[in-house]
Amino acid sequence: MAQTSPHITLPDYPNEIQADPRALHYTEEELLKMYSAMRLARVFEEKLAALYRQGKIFGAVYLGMGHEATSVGCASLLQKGDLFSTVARNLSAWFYRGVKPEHVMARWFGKNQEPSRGRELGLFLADMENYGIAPYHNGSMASWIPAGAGYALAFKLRKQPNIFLAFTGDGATSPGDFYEGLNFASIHKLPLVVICEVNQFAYSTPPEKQMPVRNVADRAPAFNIYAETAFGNDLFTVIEAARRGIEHARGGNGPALIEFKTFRQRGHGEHDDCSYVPAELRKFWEERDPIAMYRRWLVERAKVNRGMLARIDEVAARQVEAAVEYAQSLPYPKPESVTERLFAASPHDTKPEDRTNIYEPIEHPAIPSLMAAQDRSSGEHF
Amino acid sequence: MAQTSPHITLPDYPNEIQADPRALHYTEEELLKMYSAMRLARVFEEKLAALYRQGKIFGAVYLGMGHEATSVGCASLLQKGDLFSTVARNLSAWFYRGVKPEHVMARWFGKNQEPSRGRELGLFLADMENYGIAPYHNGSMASWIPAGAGYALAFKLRKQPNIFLAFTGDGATSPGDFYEGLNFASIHKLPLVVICEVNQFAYSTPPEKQMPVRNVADRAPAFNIYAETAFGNDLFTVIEAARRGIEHARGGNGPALIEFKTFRQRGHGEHDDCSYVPAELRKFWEERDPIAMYRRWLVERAKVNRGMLARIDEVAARQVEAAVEYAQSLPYPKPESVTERLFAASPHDTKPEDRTNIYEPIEHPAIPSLMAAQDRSSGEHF
Amino acid sequence: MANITYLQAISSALREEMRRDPDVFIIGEDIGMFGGAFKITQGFLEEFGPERVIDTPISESGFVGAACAAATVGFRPVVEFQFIDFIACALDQIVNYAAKCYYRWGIQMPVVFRGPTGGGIHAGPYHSQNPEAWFAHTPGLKVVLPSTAKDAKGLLIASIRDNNPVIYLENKFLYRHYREEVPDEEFITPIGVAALRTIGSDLSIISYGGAVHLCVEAARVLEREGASVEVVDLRSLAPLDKEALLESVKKTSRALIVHEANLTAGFGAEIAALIAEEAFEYLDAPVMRVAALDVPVPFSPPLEMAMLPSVDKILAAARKLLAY
Amino acid sequence: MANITYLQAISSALREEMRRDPDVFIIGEDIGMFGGAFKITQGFLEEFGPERVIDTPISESGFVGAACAAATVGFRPVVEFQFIDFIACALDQIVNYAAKCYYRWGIQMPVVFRGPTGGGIHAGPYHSQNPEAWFAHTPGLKVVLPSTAKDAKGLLIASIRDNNPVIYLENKFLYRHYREEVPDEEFITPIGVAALRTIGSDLSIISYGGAVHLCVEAARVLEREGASVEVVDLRSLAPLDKEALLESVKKTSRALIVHEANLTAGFGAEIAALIAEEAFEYLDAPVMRVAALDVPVPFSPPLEMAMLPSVDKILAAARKLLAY
Ligand SMILES: Cc1ncc(C[n+]2csc(CCOP(=O)(O)OP(=O)(O)O)c2C)c(N)n1
Ligand SMILES: Cc1ncc(C[n+]2csc(CCOP(=O)(O)OP(=O)(O)O)c2C)c(N)n1
Ligand SMILES: [Mg+2]
Ligand SMILES: [Mg+2]
Repeated sequence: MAQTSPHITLPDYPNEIQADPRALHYTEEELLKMYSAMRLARVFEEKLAALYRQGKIFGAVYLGMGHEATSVGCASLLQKGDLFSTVARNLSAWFYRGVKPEHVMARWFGKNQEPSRGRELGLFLADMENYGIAPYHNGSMASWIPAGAGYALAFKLRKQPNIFLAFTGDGATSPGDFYEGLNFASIHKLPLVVICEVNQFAYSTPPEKQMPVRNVADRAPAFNIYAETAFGNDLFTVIEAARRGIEHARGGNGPALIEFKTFRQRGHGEHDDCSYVPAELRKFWEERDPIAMYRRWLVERAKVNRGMLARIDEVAARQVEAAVEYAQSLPYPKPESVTERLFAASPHDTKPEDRTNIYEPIEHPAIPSLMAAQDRSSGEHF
Repeated sequence: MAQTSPHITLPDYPNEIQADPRALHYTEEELLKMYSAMRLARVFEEKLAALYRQGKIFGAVYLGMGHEATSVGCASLLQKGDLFSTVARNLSAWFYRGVKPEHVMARWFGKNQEPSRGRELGLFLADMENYGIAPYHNGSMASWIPAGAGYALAFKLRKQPNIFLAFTGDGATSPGDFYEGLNFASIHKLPLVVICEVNQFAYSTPPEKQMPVRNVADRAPAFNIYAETAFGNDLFTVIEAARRGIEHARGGNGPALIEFKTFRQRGHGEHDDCSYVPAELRKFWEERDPIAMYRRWLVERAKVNRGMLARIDEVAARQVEAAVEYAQSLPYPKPESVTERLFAASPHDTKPEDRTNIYEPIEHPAIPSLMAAQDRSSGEHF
Repeated sequence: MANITYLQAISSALREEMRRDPDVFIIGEDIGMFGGAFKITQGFLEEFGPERVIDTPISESGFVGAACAAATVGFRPVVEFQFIDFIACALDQIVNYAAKCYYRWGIQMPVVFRGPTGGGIHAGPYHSQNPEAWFAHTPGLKVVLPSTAKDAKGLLIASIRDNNPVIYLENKFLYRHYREEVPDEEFITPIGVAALRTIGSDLSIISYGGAVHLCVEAARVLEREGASVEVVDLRSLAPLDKEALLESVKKTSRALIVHEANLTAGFGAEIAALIAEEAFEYLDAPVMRVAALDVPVPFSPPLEMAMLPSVDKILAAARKLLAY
Repeated sequence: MANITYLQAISSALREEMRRDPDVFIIGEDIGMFGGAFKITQGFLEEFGPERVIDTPISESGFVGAACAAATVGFRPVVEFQFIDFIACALDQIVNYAAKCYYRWGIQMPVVFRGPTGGGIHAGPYHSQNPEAWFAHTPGLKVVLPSTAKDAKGLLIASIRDNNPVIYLENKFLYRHYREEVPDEEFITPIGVAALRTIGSDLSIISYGGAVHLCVEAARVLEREGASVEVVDLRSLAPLDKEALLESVKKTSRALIVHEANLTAGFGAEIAALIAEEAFEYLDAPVMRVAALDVPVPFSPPLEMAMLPSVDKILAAARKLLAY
């Protein structure tokens, strides 16, 4: 039925970061902050994989290894008041925003950690106050695009100079919500930036079975929005493309769709043997690991001292070990707590007085009849 | 919020049919068959409007006046085995396909007329055997695009040389189903032809509030499909554009999206006062009434004898009067029939014998436990 | 006090809340210049402007998701469905985003989903449905169904001020067929308190929404026949006023449940189950239900009337129970 | 006979029907080369080819609508939902196209919608839901929920051969945690016939789907305590085997209803309502229900276990009823 995936033709992406350090205006601290977040996420996820295999954590485990440049690069561009939403593979973006690894680990262990109190997977997080991470419904793919349009609408109604940045996957471009959300955002020229990480698969499905277009950006004309397609494993290529999209949206010109080609280095989840992943494809992308590329660039081009990086690596390793200890030391949520916090208190919640007199007769009941619809006395009915 | 509709700029569509009769290969009979269907629908709908105002028919009434060229033009291209679906404004397409006006009228009166037996509005019809009109769910806009993809899929699986033609409105291009249906159809290169009648409004909403693009055809790149935009009130322009789309689809090249600019001459429904319709817009389109244009062309360019047309007009008028008499003479469905035909009989419907021995013990019940998910004994669980 | 229709009561509640609270906005199809398919928001665009009266493309899932999001950052959106039937297109966002957000993250989502439900106007299978059971079965949603103009206003104001997602279901037959005296000033009808439409001691008829009117009419006929009937109007299904309905049943020992939605697995089953568990000792007769037949809502009036609950059907069941 | 898992039973039913009937095709996400998220269609692509094992983009509403249409022109599609939670995205096509087509036009639509339901594997709020009540409330749909490997096979074959839309709900915990002897040859389990999992005279426990296993376990404990318990497994909710469940209750005079979906307005309410109306005379005790708590399904195991029904919860309710 579907055209079978053509003999894969690999793009000609370089395996080195291109940017000239002198042309970039980053302090070493800024450069290392990005490296630390990427590195920490990588080590954290390697640990998660091990814990999963050991049966030490619950449920399924989904990892974002390979998405560190797209995640951190985009997160690094967020400004005060901006909000964003992440999908399954943006852990490094959380860390860049200051999310504590021990808190994430505690969630993976199902412990009593705010804000989810053990109700949601460690994979998901919503905390607008502390990190600008907006809630959405993490079940159905693309459900976050209408939500993103709603946050962007809120900014526009409040005349705030902010944007909403929504990470999304290639598979998540197929549901109707992707279309309805971007369509609404474009009609109202809302500051929504969709970052689409095309990591070669949606579970086991390759892009050519997912979409009739070569690039997700080819969808842009349907929405009349700004779009770009770029290499997602070169941190600075990501930053430049994302910046153009963000400036477009922040400038009041409507949504932007920035597509990054990258690779999901692990299975869809840790249970997935990836038998469907062509070896040459894997080889191509593993030679372009975003962290390795960045690390090489830092040492060889930006002349960052190796020792400094080694220390960051050590710190990351220790942080992850500490996170596991913290998680294990934390209590589980109390079973009784399961029914708490379902409804928020409201000003007019029922009080006993409300029941004092509930007799309110209906004098003239209205009863449908065969001819009801013909009664035009009170104007059109619809 | 939404950009307010700009001072309307009118297209430069001519108010005369352009085609040269000598260049067309129609017999007079074929030309008149098209005229008859258009004319009959017009008279029929004028009658419906009157019956509505007199409170003689039930519920709301939606009319397709102005859509006769798009409806009949496209219907005239259907071949044996092709299927199609209509929306609210394609009555003339039904008549062209041979649907009996008295049966349609009987449905509007809620009488016991097959196939709906009074269960569905006169507005809708599904009868594949007799007319090639496919069923879909007539509630939610665009629900028929996934259905259309399914019929096209059936043709492809059976290797039939047929196409599915789905009429749709401009507003119905916004729901996710429009996107999901066309996306699926394009990935599988299915013979689906979507005829989009842009009649300037979706209920009261103009296209510029409905979509961020100028033309519905601008959406085509998102699906990588064939698309055209054409004037929908010139019968032969419609036929030529639709023919190109149909040939594209029938040729195994995947879906086509053919957009026609036309005008909804009445309100969304007969209850609608149309206060929102700019006078100049109405004037422009009424000067381009598809039936008037075609009639003039028949007389002045195709040299069809006026008397012949006058007779067709009379016949149409008489058919409509007869349809009303037929409808009024028909009985209502019996109230008891309301619970009939909900489920189709199936080969294994329960028989008394099935209940003879229903004791089937479970020897080793499977009980979830805290640690269940960690049991990897039998391979990954998901 | 003014004598206004059920529809006007909904408009006035919306208008007053929008005047009072700048964070309230309305969003939906054709609600702006056109004033909505049923004209509930007539004049709102002129008064509140396009930033608070937001016309949308036909994209229920899209604008529901957007409204939910805006509700988590301080807005109080009121979403209009042109017909409630189309809420099926947005079900995922409602049951998975709106219903679960506060439970998962402690982030409030004050959003109201409102639209016309019900039949009796010969609108056919796609413009007559009553989906309340889907939502009453979804933890995290409040479900409100006013049966009078006064409640329509008081409950809508309460719904807009509620800090949770509220499904506010209007009965479209009542829009222009029911009118009564309604206070001009703002007032609140708390969500979760039932009303007694008649008081009686022989039989409890428990209902909600448009069907309450059939029950009141039936109660009158039965009074004339010498029976004393209590009609309990639940007004909301979540939260549910269990006390009120159980108290009534414990008093009368006979329960009849009536709703317009089709019978099987309708919300009436939940009420019957509660009674069968918590008022069992008090029952002198089986718990009965009158509801629409289990078929789509047919267009043709004789079929539609046969399908919908009616005063006669209620009377037949009530007489059985009273004679039991 | 072969000793196979619940999951293998589903695969074998699908495979046999596809071998027998060329009009059967399967459609869903990752069902081809990958064999499906749970590997139910492993090897199907190789055997039946891409024209009968159709991988789709992530578009539940789109491929459901397409499958429904194909079913009206002679095909018998089986639609896989990767997790049943995502059926919410396709609800409109299912309740408005599939459920109503035959009633409106007399055009048959033999289509099966199948997918994994239920919790107990710590998959969180979006991979653990039980939506059967939505569909049981929708006229025109059959709703089937096998609890054993044998039924999984027999009911799936019956569902595929049925001429109506069938919602076939699998319990994902049972996939690999339950195995039993299942006939190799084709056989049918008719839709609409309940099964007795234990036979008893003191108490009827009525259940369906995965929860039946909890009931059987509880029944055993109660037997040891000297009580004689009958476990009625409905196997399908629409059509519902009313006779079987009422017969059991009339015999035992005590009814406990158990399901995994959350309590309020769950299908258990319908069962309780039927009993309260049609077996009222026979009841010696209130009708009780044990079901999940009315909250989303939480991820953390202690919370999930507290939320879900359990053998202990069933025992507690059963003992109350037996002592009544
Ligand atoms: C509506 C819906 N259908 C199916 C799924 C099951 N599912 C979860 S993730 C996934 C693949 C997503 O692929 P993509 O968007 O490319 O993200 P990636 O996993 O590659 O990061 C699928 C099919 C879902 N979550 N939602
Ligand atoms: C999902 C959905 N939302 C809302 C409606 C209500 N509705 C019925 S027709 C209509 C306008 C349709 O406009 P268009 O597609 O342009 O068709 P036209 O009426 O102009 O022929 C609307 C909003 C609907 N039927 N379905
Ligand atoms: Mg992907
Ligand atoms: Mg239109």
